[in-house]
Amino acid sequence: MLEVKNIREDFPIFTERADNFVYLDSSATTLKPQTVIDAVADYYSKYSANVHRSIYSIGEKATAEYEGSRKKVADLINADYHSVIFTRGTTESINLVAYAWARKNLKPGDEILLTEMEHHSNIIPWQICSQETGAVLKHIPFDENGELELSQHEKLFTDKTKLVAIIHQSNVFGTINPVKDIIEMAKGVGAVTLIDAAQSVPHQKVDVQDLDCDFLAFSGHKMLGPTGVGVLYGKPEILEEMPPFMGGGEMIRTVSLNESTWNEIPWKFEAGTPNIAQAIGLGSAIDYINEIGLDKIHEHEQDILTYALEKMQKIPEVNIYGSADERGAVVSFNLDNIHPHDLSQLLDNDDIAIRAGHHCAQPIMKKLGVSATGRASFYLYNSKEDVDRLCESLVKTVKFMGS
Amino acid sequence: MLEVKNIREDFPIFTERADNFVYLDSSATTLKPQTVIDAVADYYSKYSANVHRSIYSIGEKATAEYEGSRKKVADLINADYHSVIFTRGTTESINLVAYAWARKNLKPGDEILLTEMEHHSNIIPWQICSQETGAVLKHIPFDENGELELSQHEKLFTDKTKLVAIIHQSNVFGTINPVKDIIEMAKGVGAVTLIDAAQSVPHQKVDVQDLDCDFLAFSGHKMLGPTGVGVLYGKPEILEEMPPFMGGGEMIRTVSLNESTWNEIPWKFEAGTPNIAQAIGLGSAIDYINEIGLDKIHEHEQDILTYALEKMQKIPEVNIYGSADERGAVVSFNLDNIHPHDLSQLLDNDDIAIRAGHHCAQPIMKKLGVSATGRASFYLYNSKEDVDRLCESLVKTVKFMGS
Amino acid sequence: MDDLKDLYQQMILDHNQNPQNFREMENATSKAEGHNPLCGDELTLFLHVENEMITDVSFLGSGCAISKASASIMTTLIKDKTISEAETLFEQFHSIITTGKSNGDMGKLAVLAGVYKFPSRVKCAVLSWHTMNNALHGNTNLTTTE
Amino acid sequence: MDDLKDLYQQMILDHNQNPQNFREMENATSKAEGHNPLCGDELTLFLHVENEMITDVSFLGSGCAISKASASIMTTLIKDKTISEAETLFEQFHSIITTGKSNGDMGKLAVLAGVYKFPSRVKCAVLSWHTMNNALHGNTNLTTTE
Ligand SMILES: Cc1ncc(COP(=O)(O)O)c(C=O)c1O
Ligand SMILES: Cc1ncc(COP(=O)(O)O)c(C=O)c1O
Ligand code: FES
Ligand code: FES
Repeated sequence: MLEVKNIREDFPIFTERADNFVYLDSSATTLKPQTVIDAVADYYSKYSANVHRSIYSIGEKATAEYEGSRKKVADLINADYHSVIFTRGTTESINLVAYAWARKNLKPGDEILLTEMEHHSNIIPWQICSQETGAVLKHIPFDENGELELSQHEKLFTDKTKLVAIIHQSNVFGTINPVKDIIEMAKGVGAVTLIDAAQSVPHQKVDVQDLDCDFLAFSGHKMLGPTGVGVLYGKPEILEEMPPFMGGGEMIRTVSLNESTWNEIPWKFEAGTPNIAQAIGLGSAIDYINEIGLDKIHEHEQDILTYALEKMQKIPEVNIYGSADERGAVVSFNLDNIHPHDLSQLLDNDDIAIRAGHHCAQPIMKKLGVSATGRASFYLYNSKEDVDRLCESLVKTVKFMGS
Repeated sequence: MLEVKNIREDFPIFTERADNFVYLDSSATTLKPQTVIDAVADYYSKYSANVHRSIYSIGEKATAEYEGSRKKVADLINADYHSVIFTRGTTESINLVAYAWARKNLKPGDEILLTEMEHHSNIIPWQICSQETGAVLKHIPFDENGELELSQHEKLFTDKTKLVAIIHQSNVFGTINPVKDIIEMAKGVGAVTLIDAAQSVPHQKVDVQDLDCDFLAFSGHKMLGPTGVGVLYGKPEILEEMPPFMGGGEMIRTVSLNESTWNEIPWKFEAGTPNIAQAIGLGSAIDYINEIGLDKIHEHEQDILTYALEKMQKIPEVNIYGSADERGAVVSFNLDNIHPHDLSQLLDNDDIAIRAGHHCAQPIMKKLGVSATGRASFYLYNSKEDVDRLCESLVKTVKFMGS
Repeated sequence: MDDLKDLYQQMILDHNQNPQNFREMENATSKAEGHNPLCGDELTLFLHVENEMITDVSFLGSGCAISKASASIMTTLIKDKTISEAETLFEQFHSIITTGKSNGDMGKLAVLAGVYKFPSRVKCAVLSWHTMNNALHGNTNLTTTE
Repeated sequence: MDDLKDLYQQMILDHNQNPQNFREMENATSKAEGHNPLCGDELTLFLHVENEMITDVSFLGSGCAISKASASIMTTLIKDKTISEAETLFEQFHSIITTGKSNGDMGKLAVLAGVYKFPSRVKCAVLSWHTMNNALHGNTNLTTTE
């Protein structure tokens, strides 16, 4: 187990909000360590210049830090430096692929294979894309454990399958999907693959070369970094072939009134003044994570998860959704007859923050037959005491609501 | 004149970099006051939660601050709250219109009218859009003063003109274009109008109702705010009719596996976790600007500009580009036979930061017959002494380079 | 915790557990949908109006206790009232929820006064009322509390 | 300012003002384009190679003093050299620019040692050399210093 007490000292919110604040919503967005906050503030207060083409010292420093962060991201996921594109977040990363890759490469009758447990960010871009290209959406179903049902894979992966876009770790069930196998199946039929790694990169080692995926997307704010920055990884040879997404400064090589040529990758895909401070902050978050060690963080979370599942299951009114063998530290649940929004309000009164809602996964809710669930998610700053506090409050809530 | 000494105390970079740092690159990005840096840090250290649908106190606070910033933006430009969309910056704002409005509304033969003095961000999106829709690009020329040449307007504004997208203040010449007249001409032929206000909103009062434009775009980082946030204003009735741009969380009302419905405006256009800290920081920047007063800032800049033009013109080797009557505090220039990148390097040695390059306006460079220019731009923290320092260094550079 | 008890008063908890008129209505003369964009919860309201009289009212939906109780209480209050009486109730409700103050003749509505201290929950309480008000006035667009 | 004088040595300023072989070449046997993405500057290099011998070399472009001087010096050094001699020069140049150290037999190249202290200007100095190296090896894709 990590020394949570020491870790919590790195996160100023625990000083701000009194030490016993229990934050169980890291799947939505994580808390931020002081080093990340400082890295952002440093940029603004010491070298707040625009990047690229600034031939003065603070501009050169800004460029070096911004591009240095790209290197840190590349190292984290074992990617080539040129294959790392900064975006606003997972959502923009996926939309970039939907606009710049899919619209050029898909035609009527082609199939896009998703799963039934995608986040809205990996659903809507493909619905819109399907309307525009005539490509058809297919879905890998999940079973009552919240695990993908791959026995029918020969029906799902066919010649028509041109893109397989799947969530790595479910933000509802916690299920860690067998993405490596799925990528293999996709390659078997010649499909391009996109991994929504928003919930995996922050919590476990993800190696794009080992996975051999074509695209991978994640968000900075879910891994101790700033809001407003995310990453799209793409295989260089695919990125080279793609037209740009947005047009503007930075992404060009030459411009005349009626015609332009593009910059090299990855800059071809970064139009306009980038999210400089945010990318730098993400680099600092990666430093922090590396210092503690992703493996240790993962192990720590697994310990808490086991403890939480055990303890929560003992409360008779608690219903947990999802019981995959391989899973991350996310627990979705409901209390009998209590709307999760009320639950969340009552827990807040005890200084416990959980998420309540559809978790941007309405199709899962529909299949489960609920309108919303509560969700507790854990990260390196959580401890077993947090689980104890949660469980106490759950029992209290049941009593208070008289259900 | 503003009390520059007091103002500089609000900007920590002047303490960091020694008091005599001369920053003349605000057109690229501005320095940041401590209040903005604090507003961002406060979000990260006190209430770093995701917005909307978080039913616990720090989440509610984050939502209130994020939406509160939208209100501040709306008030600044005299717009309806629902017509303000947060983007990454001007570039994304313009691309949003190019994707979500133009692709649905333009057909082969339709005309998009730009000017010859646009920033790449208001060129490339329309080149790409023109390739996809078959619409044709036309350009209002500029004359030797760097002013738009509108005498031929009857040839330019025709039944075919469907969109008029123009820069409010030139980032090269400083020219403030007569956008109100141009919007009127556009309305005369039934065209939709977009104003690239990246260089105007930070420096003068811009009132979208008075202008009566359909769209207006600007960036936070050019007005004392964070990187990674910008604004697209759109008339509500037009936004209502537009399909979304990116798909993902937040922008939906209902989602099923194959079909979705959209959230109301402006959220329909904000997919995924937004740039929360950045929007909050922009709100704080607007507070700071309002406290000093946009009118006073504008007046202050004009004083410096007059002084700078006078003084720079006295250096025989200086060639200034642009001499519009109505102009902002931006001076593009070259020194005889000295490449602006060398100039910028030498000025940096005297702690003076100017920009050197094509300023994302290669078509202007081409028309001027230069590959790049130097550019000094001024903001509220600059003083006449900064101009003196610049001019001294220019003279020194001429001597050093032996030209 | 005291504020919280004001929010979740016993009568609210009761209405939440046993909501009144929580059902579909086959012969509704008007039907309207409400949506709380802050949480995503939805509500459908059914009205049967004859000769300016609300002869039946019911609702369905997926809201929290506050929204459910508020809707439930509303249905019991406006049933068998005239449109203009319902409008008066709507105004009383609005005044309570935005000021936190009720006076003697507001009856059951008073239990909603505690919501006032929770700005983010005000929308929960308001959802059914706004939807009803829109339905009464023939506005069948989606009602949102935003 | 001392570092700056190392960067802009007199010989560099001279080559900048009077660049050698700054012209187009009609009968080039190879031609290559270089681009510095950091500043947007571009350079075109022309080579005339016969029997493994560089019989003529020239360039055009819009670079800064460093890039212009570096290109100009390069042309004077590789003219009338064999390809393998030019390759040796390229290696010497590379070692100077990346270490800041030159030794006795590096001649004129030594003036470029000062660039080493300005990492962002290294690309200016390198542009022409990389473009030349690519052109020699038949690689006529755009050379970039990135
Ligand atoms: C006139 C103008 N338009 C657009 C932009 C692009 O803004 P951003 O880079 O913040 O997207 C700029 C700034 O570079 C500008 O000066
Ligand atoms: C699995 C998954 N995919 C995508 C997203 C979207 O990320 P963002 O909102 O940062 O764009 C999230 C987070 O909400 C997520 O959990
Ligand atoms: S939380 Fe959704 S209506 Fe109350
Ligand atoms: S600054 Fe462009 S080549 Fe030197």
